[in-house]
Amino acid sequence: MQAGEELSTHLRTRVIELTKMKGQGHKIIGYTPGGYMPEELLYACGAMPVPVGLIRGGEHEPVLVAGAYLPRWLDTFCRAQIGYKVLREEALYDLIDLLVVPVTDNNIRAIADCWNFYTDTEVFRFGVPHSKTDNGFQYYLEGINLLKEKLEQLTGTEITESRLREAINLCNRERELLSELSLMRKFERPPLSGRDFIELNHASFLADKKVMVEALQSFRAELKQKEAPVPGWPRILLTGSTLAFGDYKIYDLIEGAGASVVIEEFAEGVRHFSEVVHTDGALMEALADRYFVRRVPPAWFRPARERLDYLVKLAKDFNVNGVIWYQLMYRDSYDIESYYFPDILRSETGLSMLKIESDYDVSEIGPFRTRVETFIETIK
Amino acid sequence: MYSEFFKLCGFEAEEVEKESPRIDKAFKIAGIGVKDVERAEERVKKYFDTELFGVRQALKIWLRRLIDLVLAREEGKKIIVYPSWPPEPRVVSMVAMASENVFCETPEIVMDIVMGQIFGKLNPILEAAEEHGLPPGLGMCALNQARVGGIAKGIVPVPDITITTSFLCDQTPKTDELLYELYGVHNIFLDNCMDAAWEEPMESSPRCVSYFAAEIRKVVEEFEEATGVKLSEEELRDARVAYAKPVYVYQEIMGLMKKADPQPISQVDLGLLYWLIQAPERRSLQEGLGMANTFLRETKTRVDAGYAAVEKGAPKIAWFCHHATDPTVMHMVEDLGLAIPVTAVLWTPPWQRVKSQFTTFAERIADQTVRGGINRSTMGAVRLFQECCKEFNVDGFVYLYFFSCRPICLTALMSKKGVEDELGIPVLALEGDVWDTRDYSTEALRTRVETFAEMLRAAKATKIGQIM
Amino acid sequence: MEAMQKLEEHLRTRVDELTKIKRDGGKIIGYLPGGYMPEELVYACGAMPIQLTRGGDPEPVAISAGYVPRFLDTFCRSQIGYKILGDEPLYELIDLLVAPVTDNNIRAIADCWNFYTDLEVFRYGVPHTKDNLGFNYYLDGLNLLKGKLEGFTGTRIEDEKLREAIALSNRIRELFKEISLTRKSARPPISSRDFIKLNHASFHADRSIMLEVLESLTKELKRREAPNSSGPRILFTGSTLAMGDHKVLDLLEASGAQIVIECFDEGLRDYWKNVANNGDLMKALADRYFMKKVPGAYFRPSRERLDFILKLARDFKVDGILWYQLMYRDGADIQSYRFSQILKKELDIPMLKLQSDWDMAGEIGPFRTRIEAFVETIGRRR
Amino acid sequence: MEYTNLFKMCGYELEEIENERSRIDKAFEMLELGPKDIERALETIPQNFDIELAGVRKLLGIWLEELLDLMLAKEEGKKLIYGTAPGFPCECLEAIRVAAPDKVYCANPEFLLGTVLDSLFGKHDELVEVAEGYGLPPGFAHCSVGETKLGGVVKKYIPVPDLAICMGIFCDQTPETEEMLSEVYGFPQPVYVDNCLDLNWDEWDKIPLRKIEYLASQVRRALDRAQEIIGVEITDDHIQKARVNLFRTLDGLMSIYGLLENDPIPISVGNIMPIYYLYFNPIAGREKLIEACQTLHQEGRQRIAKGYAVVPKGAPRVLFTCLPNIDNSVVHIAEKAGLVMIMQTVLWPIEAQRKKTVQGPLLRLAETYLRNPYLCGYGPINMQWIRETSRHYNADGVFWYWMYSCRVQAALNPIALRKWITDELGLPVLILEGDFHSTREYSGEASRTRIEAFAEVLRARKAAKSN
Repeated sequence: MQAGEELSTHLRTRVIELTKMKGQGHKIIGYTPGGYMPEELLYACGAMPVPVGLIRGGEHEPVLVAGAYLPRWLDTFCRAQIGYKVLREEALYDLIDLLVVPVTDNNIRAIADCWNFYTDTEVFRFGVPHSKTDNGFQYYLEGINLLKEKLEQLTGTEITESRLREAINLCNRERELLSELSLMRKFERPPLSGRDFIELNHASFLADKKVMVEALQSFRAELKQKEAPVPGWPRILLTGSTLAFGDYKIYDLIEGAGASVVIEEFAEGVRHFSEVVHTDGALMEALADRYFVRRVPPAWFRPARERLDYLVKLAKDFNVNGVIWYQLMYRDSYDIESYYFPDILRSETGLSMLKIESDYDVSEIGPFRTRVETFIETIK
Repeated sequence: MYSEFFKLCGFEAEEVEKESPRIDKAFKIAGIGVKDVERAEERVKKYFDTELFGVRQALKIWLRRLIDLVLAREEGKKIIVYPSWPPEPRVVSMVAMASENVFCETPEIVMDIVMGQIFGKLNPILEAAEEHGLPPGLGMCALNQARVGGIAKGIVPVPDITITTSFLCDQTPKTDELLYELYGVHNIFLDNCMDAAWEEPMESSPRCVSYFAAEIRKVVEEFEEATGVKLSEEELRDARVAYAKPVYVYQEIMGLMKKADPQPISQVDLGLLYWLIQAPERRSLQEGLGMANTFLRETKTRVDAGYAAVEKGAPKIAWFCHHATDPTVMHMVEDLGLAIPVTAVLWTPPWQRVKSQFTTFAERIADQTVRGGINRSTMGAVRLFQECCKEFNVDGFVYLYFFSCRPICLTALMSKKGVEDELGIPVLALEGDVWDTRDYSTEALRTRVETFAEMLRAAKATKIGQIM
Repeated sequence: MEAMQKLEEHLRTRVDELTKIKRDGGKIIGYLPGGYMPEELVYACGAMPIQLTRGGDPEPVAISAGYVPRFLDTFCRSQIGYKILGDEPLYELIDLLVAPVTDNNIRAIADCWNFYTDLEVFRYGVPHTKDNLGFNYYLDGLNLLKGKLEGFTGTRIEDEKLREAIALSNRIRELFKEISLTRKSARPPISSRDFIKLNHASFHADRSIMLEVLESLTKELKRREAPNSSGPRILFTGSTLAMGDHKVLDLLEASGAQIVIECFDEGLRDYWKNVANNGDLMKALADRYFMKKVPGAYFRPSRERLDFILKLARDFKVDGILWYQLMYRDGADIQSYRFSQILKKELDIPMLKLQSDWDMAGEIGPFRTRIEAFVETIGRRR
Repeated sequence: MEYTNLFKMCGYELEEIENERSRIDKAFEMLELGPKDIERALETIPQNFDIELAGVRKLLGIWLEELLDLMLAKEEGKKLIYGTAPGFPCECLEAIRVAAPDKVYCANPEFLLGTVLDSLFGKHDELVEVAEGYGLPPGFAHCSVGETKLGGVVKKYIPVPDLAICMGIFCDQTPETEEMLSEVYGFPQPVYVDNCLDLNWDEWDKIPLRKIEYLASQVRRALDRAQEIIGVEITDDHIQKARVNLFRTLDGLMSIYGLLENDPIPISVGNIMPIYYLYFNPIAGREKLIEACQTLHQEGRQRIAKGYAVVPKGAPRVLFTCLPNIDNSVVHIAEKAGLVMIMQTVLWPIEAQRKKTVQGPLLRLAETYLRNPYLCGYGPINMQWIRETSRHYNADGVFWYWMYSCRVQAALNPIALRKWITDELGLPVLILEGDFHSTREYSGEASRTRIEAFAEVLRARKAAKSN
């Protein structure tokens, strides 16, 4: 696809661009995944967001190297982040002027603390409460207000109402387009594969927003007249804790076994596009409302049933044939839910679920392949 | 069959007499048979210093807590509440003291101390949990396993409510949600955010306090709503005092341990007191202070008598945390000739000793909880350990981290470096567990601690050598 | 047993002593395990040898991932881990590291210490075939080592001194052998745990004290009423048995089995053969340490080791063999496959192979299950 | 069975194919190669190699021809003598071949078989999977070359030789595997060429005589055994001739690498690997190989003249250690990501290697090997090596692709070297765990992200410099 070509050329030169922009005094702001960092604020003060962590994962060496800095009993992806930092293999990580960490759980906190302790990166934390209560909302709102101040002071640019509104509109546009593309996968023969979609989703974290929006528009156009390439394979809902950029093993295995991922639900790594920010009323409240209240919470919320019900809903809406639960080692919240969710799923939809737990280890591929293949067999 | 054993644990003959119907019932439910009692008797004799009246009192309270817990339902307790661990102890005390109708207990700690440390019978309970949603091999916290396993095995009754403390640990809330999914238990969550800035001063941030305070108020309201029990400000204050008193006594004992050479009493014995404080419950809140004072008195006497639980002049180390299930480890350390004046996690650093400036009870509690320490941030933990090692002027620090505890793992290697760099004393980071004996080999730990001890002795010797 | 207590008391203060010795100008010579470093030479020039023997802990292995690839033998990886953590006081005392290079895993230790520490490392090669070429090459190596030690300590290694050292080493080996052989009896008077502790101790304990301990222990054992031990008899073999690696030992004991004889390439002192203490001493050393020694799995051919294990299995009437090796020790790994087939042919007893990466929490569970099942089966066969 | 297209694709002339037909049929039957395999081959080869180039086609042809010779050697009345992977010192087998070309066929069968089945026929890992069931289980990092050999023996693809010379000069796994073959699978008890990797840290430019003599005597012993088998004396002249042969091949190989010094590069480095892997094999078609190199070199020059570019001009240029011989996906990913691999550090002769302290072909041979850092897997020489190559090629980084299951390369310790290279030379290093001879666990795909990110790091640095 032509749009694809343009986008990938843009992405290839992105690091150089950012390096130049940094040279011209732009601030590069890194942030950890989880969908609790309102990008809008960054754009509104002319800083460049670089999603740390989210953008890299799935490789074993950083995980191993992390062994020297952190016991191995924390989430694989979070361990990997300190690995990448010390390996200096990820150009983007070295551009970061400030790392913003919305603290969701101890695994994410580990990233912030390791960068604080072992590197000289400046880290800014704000907490994400674990219950959708009024206190919670207030606390989160305060959090992003503090972030706002921090950013203004760092960039020396005031985040005015109008610039913020502009940023929000841009981001909303991107979300709408992504969700349109995603919804196309409801068709019996989706016009784009799960892997295509997720790479697009990941690209949206790296690419320049305007370029991205254009790319998405032309994608949509192309897909509209495109004959669906994906055959009528069994349809999979893929869910789990983190789906990192580069961690496509699971997609390759599923598609290799003759099934297609038609919808994903992940706490970290993918851009959440189903809700937009309301632009009527006070904008900071609106952000908190979108990012904290209306966002489907991850497993470490208290309680977290909302997510499970959402999964059931997705399974029905996208009329899937099975659910694959792909999580990383030692992300305990997900482990525990994976014990009782299958029963809920079966009783609500009659579907069955396969759970896979990865430590980003190459030697996993063999066993995974067999398990995925047999699962696909059974749901055909 | 068990009267001897109960006498050993500080019961009077007639008390045993009087209690025996309850004991029989409870033991039957808990599956404690003759063999188990024999084993328990051996263990108590072997691991605890029953010469000490305090120890006997403590054992007595623990046994009663087990019995009360096991029988709570059939003895018609109206509302059964399980706070989770680590607790917000003041809130727990509040609930525990709230009403006769409310039975509030931390079952996992009772399982660990009584079924584990005393009866050596914990593994079946943990295995039960492994079949009920907390499988092995995934770094599942064995304390949570004890919580679920006790219920799954039918030893402890299904509670009506959990007060789920989720300000440090992410796994506890999930465990209680599991209880909700499996048994329909009502979860009340006490939440917080660990977002202290890296170099934030240990005096806590107002923002953090007010959020946590609000959470506490929420817990109280939800509790009142769910139970119809009202909690008056006075009761709350009383509860806080009831909790605080034994803590102060414990701190005094630590004060003695700090100065004493030789170490007068084994940390394993103190552990019995430690865990009572760590998991408050009506009975311990009423009888705990007396027992704590006994400990204090007896420790004083021993110091004066120069009694040596560890040889004189032994190198001193700070130990990370008391073992809940396994008395052998800390005994092993002391037998290897290392004095343990302090276990670092419960020690109260200066910035927690100051009187809170806040006015409402909730804020004061919140303030206490989020000041410094592990509950605050990684840097808070590092500072706590640095301060503790300074204060007790120890020669080394052993950070035995529970491999299945995310927040504890997280701080392990940074604390090691932090303390080594700041104080120039060696720190041994050990992977282990205090909730489960199945995951480590005491022999293997011995080798590591042994060499560590040698290192400390050598270091001490060289110091002296340089002086001379 | 008194002797054991005496030893433990000694070990408790040993690091302290060595620190003093070092402070008073004594030299501490560390060396890599494998049994190809004649400690006699070190003693003969008044220095103190210490073998790198520590192991069994998960942390050093984890730490090492930042310094050396994970596809090397676990023991060898962990050695740089200990150095980085500074956990092992003996290692901190070492002035010179002597590395008899046997295979790439062992070599990795030498290289890592060269690279990451400022310690001096002296290598000499151990050929992999027992023939004249090999013998001469090894002998050359020993002579270079001799020169190195003399230069390093400033003490010439006189024949007299060397002869004394050899005599003492021989005596200690004899005693170990005598003690080990007592375990042929139906009721072994000494447990494998004690024997291993004794053996490991001999790598850094004071020799004269070690000698006393062994002497009195042999007497004790004669007198001693052997504990009634009915459990199945196990031969315990593998690549490396490190000091502190108790996991399998614990599990075996817990399962009611008893180890009656050990055979490891590295970590344990080889006490079977002695040095002929006459004629050309260097030749004699090379003869004992290269030609007479039962070689490790990395030898070419390495059948001799397998035959030796079979012999031990017969002599000690074992009911089963536990093959305990560390992760990625390819030589041992490939050998184990052949051996299980030879074993079936030669004497039909079961073998259990365990491969450990010293991962405490992760391994104990599975190991327990497999060991219990194994002990049960051989229990039934008896 | 129809394989004409296949052989044409591999540079055969029609009549050659006709003359060979009976041999091909026999050999393919022995190797259980059927029509399906031919089809797959016709797809695989163009994916892996640039068959527009006549030179490349010839190279592939040599691989096939050698395999035929190997399969038929015995029934064509030749003695069969094997070396083992990694095949060093190659002069040893080459000398035997040179001594009696018509009496003996020498080979490292695992290379021939693995390369042809995998990179030509795309039968990935067939033999590896077999071996996993016969004593080299998965998950323990057993060398896939050894696995290929064991698999080949079990499947009876690899004929039992008259003599097996086990090259244990730096690898411990090969001897173990070889021993298993003789104990369990009826191979002859091997004769070993042994060596000790005991150079001291500061010894690296003065190799002690005793080491040279020891290795030399080991080689000589192997040759003596070979003499008994082939009944021809193997003299110093033969050894000298063998060395010359290898030098000539190396020249050919280096001339191709010379093409890559041009920016943009005219051919993909993926096409060079077949030469590298043939170079140290005792092949009968040595002269053909040298010819093929010349052809390829001319074609390269023509492309340069035309300004042909595999990767756009100005792309970052890196040194690399070695690359898979069975699967070029890594190369293609790298080149697509705009990363150019220009020189294989192993081949660069550093100062120290050019020194000669001994006389006579045998001793010289030994000395050359002991001076080869990669082979003696030895830190300091490696550092020297990378220092000199990176200077000479003015490289932007180092692409350290290593064979995870090789203990020598592990002991070489990429992690330590990376530290040194970044600290001392200020060059970025990408360490990639990989597998040269199997795609079972490490496919190129798996490392795509890391390679692309590395390319970005280098581009960013270049950009920063130019600013």
